[in-house]
Amino acid sequence: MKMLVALIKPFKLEDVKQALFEIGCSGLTVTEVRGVGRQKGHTELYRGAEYQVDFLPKMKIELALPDETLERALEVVSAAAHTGNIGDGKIFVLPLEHCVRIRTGETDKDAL
Amino acid sequence: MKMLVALIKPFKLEDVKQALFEIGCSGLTVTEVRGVGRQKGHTELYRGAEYQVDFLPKMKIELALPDETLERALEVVSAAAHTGNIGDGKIFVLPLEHCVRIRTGETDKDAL
Amino acid sequence: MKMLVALIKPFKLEDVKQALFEIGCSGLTVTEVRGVGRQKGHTELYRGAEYQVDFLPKMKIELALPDETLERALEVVSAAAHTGNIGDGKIFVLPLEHCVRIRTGETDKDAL
Amino acid sequence: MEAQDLQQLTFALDTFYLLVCGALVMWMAAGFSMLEAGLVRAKNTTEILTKNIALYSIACITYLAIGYKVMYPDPSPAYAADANFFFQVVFVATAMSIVSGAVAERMKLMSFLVFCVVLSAFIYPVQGLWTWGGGMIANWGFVDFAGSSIVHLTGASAALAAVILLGPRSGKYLSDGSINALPGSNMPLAALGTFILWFGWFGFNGGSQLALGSVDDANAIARAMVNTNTSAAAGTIAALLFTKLLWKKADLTMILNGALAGLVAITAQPVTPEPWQASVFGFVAGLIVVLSIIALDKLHIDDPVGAISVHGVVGIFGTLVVPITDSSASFMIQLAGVATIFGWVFACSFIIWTILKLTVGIRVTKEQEYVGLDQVDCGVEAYPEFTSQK
Amino acid sequence: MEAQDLQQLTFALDTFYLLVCGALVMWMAAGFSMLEAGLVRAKNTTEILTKNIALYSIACITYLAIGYKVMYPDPSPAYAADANFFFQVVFVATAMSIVSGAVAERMKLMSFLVFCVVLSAFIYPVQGLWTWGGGMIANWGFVDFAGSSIVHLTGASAALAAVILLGPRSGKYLSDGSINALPGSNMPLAALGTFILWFGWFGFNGGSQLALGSVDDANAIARAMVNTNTSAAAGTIAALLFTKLLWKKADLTMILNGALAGLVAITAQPVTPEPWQASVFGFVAGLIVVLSIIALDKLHIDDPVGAISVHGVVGIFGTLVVPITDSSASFMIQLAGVATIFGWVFACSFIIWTILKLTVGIRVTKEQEYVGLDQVDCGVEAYPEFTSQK
Amino acid sequence: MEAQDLQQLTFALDTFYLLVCGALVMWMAAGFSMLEAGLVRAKNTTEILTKNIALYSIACITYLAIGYKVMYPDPSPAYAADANFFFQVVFVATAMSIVSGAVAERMKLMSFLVFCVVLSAFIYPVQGLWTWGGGMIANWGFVDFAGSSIVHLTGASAALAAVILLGPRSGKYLSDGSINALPGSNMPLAALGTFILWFGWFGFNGGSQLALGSVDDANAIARAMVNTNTSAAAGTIAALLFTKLLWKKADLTMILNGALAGLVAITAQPVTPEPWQASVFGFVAGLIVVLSIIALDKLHIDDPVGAISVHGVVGIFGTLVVPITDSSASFMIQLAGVATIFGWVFACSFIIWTILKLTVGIRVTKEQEYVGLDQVDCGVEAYPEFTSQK
Ligand SMILES: Nc1ncnc2c1ncn2[C@@H]1O[C@H](COP(=O)(O)OP(=O)(O)O)[C@@H](O)[C@H]1O
Ligand SMILES: Nc1ncnc2c1ncn2[C@@H]1O[C@H](COP(=O)(O)OP(=O)(O)O)[C@@H](O)[C@H]1O
Ligand SMILES: Nc1ncnc2c1ncn2[C@@H]1O[C@H](COP(=O)(O)OP(=O)(O)O)[C@@H](O)[C@H]1O
Repeated sequence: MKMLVALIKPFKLEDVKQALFEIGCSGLTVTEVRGVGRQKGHTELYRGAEYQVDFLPKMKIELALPDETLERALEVVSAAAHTGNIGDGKIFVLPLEHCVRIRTGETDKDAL
Repeated sequence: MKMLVALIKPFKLEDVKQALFEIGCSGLTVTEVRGVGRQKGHTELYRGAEYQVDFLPKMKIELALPDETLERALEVVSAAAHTGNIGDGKIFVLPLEHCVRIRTGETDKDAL
Repeated sequence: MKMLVALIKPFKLEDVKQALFEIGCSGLTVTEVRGVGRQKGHTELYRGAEYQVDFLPKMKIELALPDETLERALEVVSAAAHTGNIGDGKIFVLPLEHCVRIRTGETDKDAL
Repeated sequence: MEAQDLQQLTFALDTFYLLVCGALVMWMAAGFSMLEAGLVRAKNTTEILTKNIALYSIACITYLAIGYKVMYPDPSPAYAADANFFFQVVFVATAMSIVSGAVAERMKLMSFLVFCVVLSAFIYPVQGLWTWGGGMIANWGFVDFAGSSIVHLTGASAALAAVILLGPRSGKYLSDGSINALPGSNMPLAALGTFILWFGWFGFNGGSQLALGSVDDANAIARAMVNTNTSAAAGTIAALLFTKLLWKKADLTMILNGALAGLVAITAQPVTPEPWQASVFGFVAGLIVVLSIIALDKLHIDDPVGAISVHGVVGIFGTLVVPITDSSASFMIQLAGVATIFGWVFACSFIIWTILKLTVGIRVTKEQEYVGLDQVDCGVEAYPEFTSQK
Repeated sequence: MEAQDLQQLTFALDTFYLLVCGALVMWMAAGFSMLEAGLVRAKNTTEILTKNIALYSIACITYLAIGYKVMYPDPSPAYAADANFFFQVVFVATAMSIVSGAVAERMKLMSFLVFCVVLSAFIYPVQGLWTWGGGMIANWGFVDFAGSSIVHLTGASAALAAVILLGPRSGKYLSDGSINALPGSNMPLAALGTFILWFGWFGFNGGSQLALGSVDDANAIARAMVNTNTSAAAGTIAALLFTKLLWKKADLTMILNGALAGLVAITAQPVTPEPWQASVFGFVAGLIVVLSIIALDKLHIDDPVGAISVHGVVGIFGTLVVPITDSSASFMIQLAGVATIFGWVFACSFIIWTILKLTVGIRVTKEQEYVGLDQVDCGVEAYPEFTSQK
Repeated sequence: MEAQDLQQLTFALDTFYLLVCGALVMWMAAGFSMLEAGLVRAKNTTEILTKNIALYSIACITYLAIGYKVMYPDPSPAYAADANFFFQVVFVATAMSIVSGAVAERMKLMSFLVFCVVLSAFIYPVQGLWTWGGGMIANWGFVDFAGSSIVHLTGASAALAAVILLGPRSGKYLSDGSINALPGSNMPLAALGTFILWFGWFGFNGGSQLALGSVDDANAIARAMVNTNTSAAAGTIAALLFTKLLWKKADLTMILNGALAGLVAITAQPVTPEPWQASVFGFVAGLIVVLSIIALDKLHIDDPVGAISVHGVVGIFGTLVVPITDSSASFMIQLAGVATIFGWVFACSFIIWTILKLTVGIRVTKEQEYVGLDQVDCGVEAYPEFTSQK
């Protein structure tokens, strides 16, 4: 199993979710995060003092999935989150050793 | 070492924390997240327009722990977070390679 | 590749970011989290009822990086986040299998 | 001709005075709304706002249709009849506003609004008939200038009956008997609400002289306003010092309650005390209210905003101290008046709430309470973009 | 000598009355600001606050310099001339405030403020000259006591022209034609704004009698205030019941619109109705406003705060029902007046907005709309510490 | 008999007028609270609310007990004595409110409140005795109608002394000398506060005529209110245009300061200017305040809300321009008055603050400043459910 972690532009969240559900994912978790990277922040101004806002709002999607779905998931997330502009984000894949569904006690692939 | 990641119902947080501390965990990290899954969201209404709130509030607990505690931790989290209703959440286990306590520079198991 | 996850005191964020950029990191992701650990919380008081606030605000930094930078990154994060007081936080290192830059489709080291 | 013009002018001035004061009392509805919205948790904020604007509206219409005629079968003021109604109608809304805070975060909106109709049409006007309407309690010689008992205790008595039947919010009192804090979500709103009430109270007490056009009346009104301000200030200071001594913290919400306690305490008789006496009354009220809130919490009577203590306990206090400065009042009669008003309102309210409880129900389910009344009764969050789950 | 003193006193009383009422109407500017700030998303909040305080200021200065002279070429009040100006100037600001809510979240700040100059200097005063200024519409026998049409419909007509040229907020209407909710960010502010408006409206309608110093005037003012309150209360209740029946939820923002609809409806003639009639008018207005908001949404006319429905549709309703209680008015003339005012204001506004659109532009870019007007026009967030990205 | 009745009515009207104006000035306390609560960071919000309601209360009680007798040894108004006190007492609270904003986010609550006692009992009343009390400065011919200097400069001078001794908030000025923005947490509250102050100012300036019952008085009051409104509007526009030109952004907090600057500037003499002159004074005040805030920041004098610039710098400006429209005033005497008031208040304040600093201390620790005053002094967060760590 893998843990897919995607950092995307916030307004792409709905599209990405849709795309993942279409290929059969049934659950995911989202966190509001802030990112720095190549995308430039912007300057705000308060009472004459300028200040730089480097950290830009991003959405982090965490999705546990069986190995065989990974390829497809990477594809659809990449496609759905793509705008072509800097700051589109990244997808990371981490190994996932074990999984439990709390309600039923099912484990691993049954629990996804 | 393992990184245990649990997604639970927010109002179970205190119980889960309690349970983990009882089996000897001394630290953990909590994030407010939103999840989609089998649990249905609800409909809100604003000036006559209905809209679906799919993303439900969940709490994410991250807990680094030595391999030998894993079994026990999975048990108590499962027990403490359990309500039997849909949406109780999931526990994921990821491999953890290395750990540092910033204050002292201790590493790995000593740092947990 | 590795995924470095650091939990630090919020007011150290700027320093840590600075330090990481100096050693060549070009992106990272930050989440506001709350942590329990050895650091004590504080008591608040509302209309005569005391209550304990156990969860303390922390910042979580997630940073994907190539293996060769890991050593250096651990050092600078440790140094920049250090105050010597309890609650300075932890750094975790997880294995990272794969990485994609959404904008360009580059993968792995090219995508960092 | 001259004399007649003069009379016209006096009529006009009195009318205008009553209208300005009435408008200020209407404005108190905003004060209650903000105070209560600040002291509940975010998930119940939209509902409490809805409740407040709805109760004000329902009280106004019901009192117009029924209550006013019950309370004043034959009003004949020396100024515009509509001005008289206007000043009276906003008072019943105040009484009802008091209830709303005490039952916050767990009562069904619609049951509350049904009660509002009964209170405005019947419970409040009947005791109002006995007192300001010139009925039996008035004939005893009971003095309650602007309504420490007639308005505030009335509201608090109805609230007490409701809270007893309703029970505390879940999670407020733990199984080991200890008290759990459920902090209010928005302190600036709570402070704003208190300031609005303080400001509006100048109309409440200042207007209750009901006539302006002579030197004596003008002096009485001016005195009433100075004393109102002084008593509130003293109540604020008392609560500040007391909480600071008790807990080493200046507990803002208690301090706000202290200010309101000062206002309620002086309401029964703001004209006869010297300002220094008003400051003593206010100071004591500020202490009483803190103690009362602590005591009710010990008794597991859960009143999220402190309404029963502020308007009930302090309302009684204010009514009972009238004889100290007003020689026309007697302690025993004040006591009898208080007891009668409390008995009447509490008994009626208890019956109505019980009927509601047994029929449509007065409390939301535990699940609904957990997700919050905003979602349940109103369908929309108060701060959709920035609350977190607590 | 006596008679002269009496005259002086009457002059003083009338002046004071107008000033108090004018100050209350000024306070309505705060009401519009809070209402609108509560109903927009967090990212547009600083901008709408800026817009509101700026439009009030610009309207005041422009009307002082130009508009007042256009509207009242020769004012000669029986009280202080400055009091007359004071009471008039706050009305034009009200009209302009109405526009600001309807175009929220997508219009360029500076283009809006340019339009504000034209409305205050020219569009509003010209129709004001025809009506309150004693011009042609007044001569027909048109009755609009405090401005259901002259102020509120005027604002709404200018708003409608703007909204048509501006288009809806992006994301409001989906490609399949369905309506997407863009919930307001702060319900307590929206409720506070409504309460402020309600309170301020006592000055708006109460002051429009323009004289206080006789029994008849005093009675008229008192009646106006009772009816204002009653109509608003009835509008609130109507919207509450209607949304509860329709959607099983007490929709707070609709209820707030219901209260405002009650206020607008009675504004054309608050003196002649009996209070029960006022409650009927208010009730119907509360139903109309909910229906109108739904209908405009169906037509994809995007008005984030419901200003066009509240002030325009209900403003027309209020003006047309005047003959029911006021025998001096006739339905046909009311209709003619409404049509003339709407035609004039809509046409002029449409032209001005079109010129602005073709020159400096009236709408921010899609990208700017996405990041929010606060960042674009003001450079600072409204709640920098607690908003999340939505 | 007639004449006497007429006198009674005049007495009543004057009393009522003073009471209404006094209530409006009391309401300004809410304005300062909201303005300051909006401009501090979330973690200091509960404390600043506590400070504001406490300072108002302490000022009222202290002035009642001591200050009033110092300032007016022998008041004999032609209207209710209590009305006179009422109108005076709210002014000292205003002066003290000014201090509270400037020292926000770093001062110990209790030290601040001790200073409040001294200012209300002694510092303010003594200069008040010299001016409005009929003392030496008044005898020179100094004109300060409603207190540009007597109230506003007084508050600002005490604030300046405090800020110098207190130092800037940590993190405000970086080691390289650059200025770091510490954005206020809640813009709608800041805007609301400004609107409340604007509204309340009609009482502040309108009431300072102190008599209403003649044509001349009524005209003077009406003029004062028009000018107050006009000057504020012009100040708003000036700050809007200036910040837009300077930074390409309409800086809301600067615009709010511009409005307040317009209000302060006209306060010294709102009666003699023509409205167009008032708009010029207000406009210039709006420019001055922006420049002054920038300049003080350059000097590393950290005033989170701009109180020293708004009330001090512009207060002086307002006092000095009186002779332009009021031939009874002379520039040199105005200057002498300003200097005396500033010297007296600054010197006394500096001494008191120094004593406090050396004894109980005036500044919280760095650690306490970091966690926020809410936790330190009040024990409760302002927005427990929705702030994030910043
Ligand atoms: N090395 C990294 N580790 C973790 N997150 C990263 C890393 N690099 C980028 N990110 C995340 O991805 C987001 C987008 O990256 P950015 O460099 O701005 O643009 P792009 O994805 O187009 O290269 C960042 O805001 C950050 O949240
Ligand atoms: N594949 C997944 N990857 C990541 N998080 C998941 C996944 N599936 C479910 N979750 C998380 O677990 C929560 C509960 O899942 P859900 O399917 O609603 O109920 P249950 O746990 O009872 O099966 C979700 O809200 C989401 O946060
Ligand atoms: N086992 C753990 N798993 C995950 N996070 C932890 C763990 N232990 C500590 N933390 C995080 O590190 C933070 C600091 O830990 P703490 O024990 O308070 O101090 P120190 O880092 O000085 O030992 C905690 O607030 C928590 O967020």
